[in-house]
Amino acid sequence: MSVHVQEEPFDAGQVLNKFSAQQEGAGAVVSFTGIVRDVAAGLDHMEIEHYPAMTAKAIQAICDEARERWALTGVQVIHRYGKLSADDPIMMVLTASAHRADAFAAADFLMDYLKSRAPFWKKETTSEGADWVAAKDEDEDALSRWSRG
Amino acid sequence: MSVHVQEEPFDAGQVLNKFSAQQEGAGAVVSFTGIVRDVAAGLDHMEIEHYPAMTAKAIQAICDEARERWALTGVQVIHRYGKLSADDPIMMVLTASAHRADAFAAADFLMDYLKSRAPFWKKETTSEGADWVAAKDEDEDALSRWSRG
Amino acid sequence: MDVVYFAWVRERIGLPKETIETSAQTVADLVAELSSKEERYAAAFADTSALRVALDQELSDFDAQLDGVREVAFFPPMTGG
Amino acid sequence: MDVVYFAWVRERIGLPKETIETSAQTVADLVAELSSKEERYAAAFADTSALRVALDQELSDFDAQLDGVREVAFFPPMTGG
Repeated sequence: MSVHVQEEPFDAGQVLNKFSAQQEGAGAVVSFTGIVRDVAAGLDHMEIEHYPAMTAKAIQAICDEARERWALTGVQVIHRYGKLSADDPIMMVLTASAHRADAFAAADFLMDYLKSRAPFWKKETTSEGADWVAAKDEDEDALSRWSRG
Repeated sequence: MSVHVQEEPFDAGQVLNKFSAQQEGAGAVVSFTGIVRDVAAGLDHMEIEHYPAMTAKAIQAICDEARERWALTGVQVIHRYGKLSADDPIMMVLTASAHRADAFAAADFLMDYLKSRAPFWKKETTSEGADWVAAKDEDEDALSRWSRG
Repeated sequence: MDVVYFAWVRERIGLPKETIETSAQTVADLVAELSSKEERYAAAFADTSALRVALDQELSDFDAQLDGVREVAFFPPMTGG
Repeated sequence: MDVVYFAWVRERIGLPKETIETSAQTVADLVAELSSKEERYAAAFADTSALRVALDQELSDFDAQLDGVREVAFFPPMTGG
């Protein structure tokens, strides 16, 4: 299990191959890559702020929870902060398991929790100015899918 | 949208990077890689048979259905046939969308359908002999998740 | 009409493909006809619930009509992915 | 006690971090105390339903006790991923 919070870009393909090579007994590897999207007004750049003292700890806790819920051979999370441009990968989640259902569910779960529980904030700068990206109600709602009765 | 049915190995990381680079307006890319697992008796090799006249057509139909159900910027499927060894990637599904929920659902759907509706058959050879992998009831059951009323 | 076989169905019947003359109306009729012909077909088709059929490369079922069909395929449940 | 601010909370208050002396019992007390001190705090804390709070880097809530807490963080809902 590894968590990387970094300013540097990463190569999603390299990360996937390295992660897959480390898995023992995995028949299924799921990756999610989040990419900076351009916006209607034309994105100049995106700035991601985070809370360094909390970030890795919060992500680790979410990964621990995923490993407790599903039979995973491995989990990895990479999340960038700092200045990014359209089409840059922002973050990546990787899960591996003997069977596909566990790998899919865990990656889906990790994404929902990272969206709303990891301390990152996005600010978009366009020709019209700079604005913090608002959290979506649907992202908060998505967490209820995972509540355990 | 592209479908590749091939005997040659592929590099999952390269496939992921190339696919991601082709997406316009995608904020989310999901990849699934299926890998040959070793088995209790020790896998010598796996042989995948397929039905050439039907395979690409069947996969294409499943991809079309996914594109109709979810807002995807792209879909790709690669599936190998022939002789494979433990830890070789067997197949890969990639989906891209503006939002993560569509990309996850489509990849999950594609995997369920490819498992049970694309004409591939796996045969495992171990020190104990060769045996066709049996379909699992749970794979057939998984399809019911996607039925539309 | 071409008849093709895959995986253990192919192995039990002992060939991947054959061209046959038949007046069978449905897939089930064709299965009955082949099964009565030789033991190896009877063995392969013993439990059709464990089999799948495709007509002209489209999944179908054992009640389906063979009228106009050029290729019938028999195989076990798929195990791709 | 250290108090840290992120994103637009940081921008409205005008600083990322400060160390304060307070006898506030709960997060809500601390918010009230800061808001009464200066307009920029009142502006940042106007709608606490739009805010999140972490105590010693763990997500918490506005009713939580501050007893023993070393770092309080205020920020808008996260938008990672």
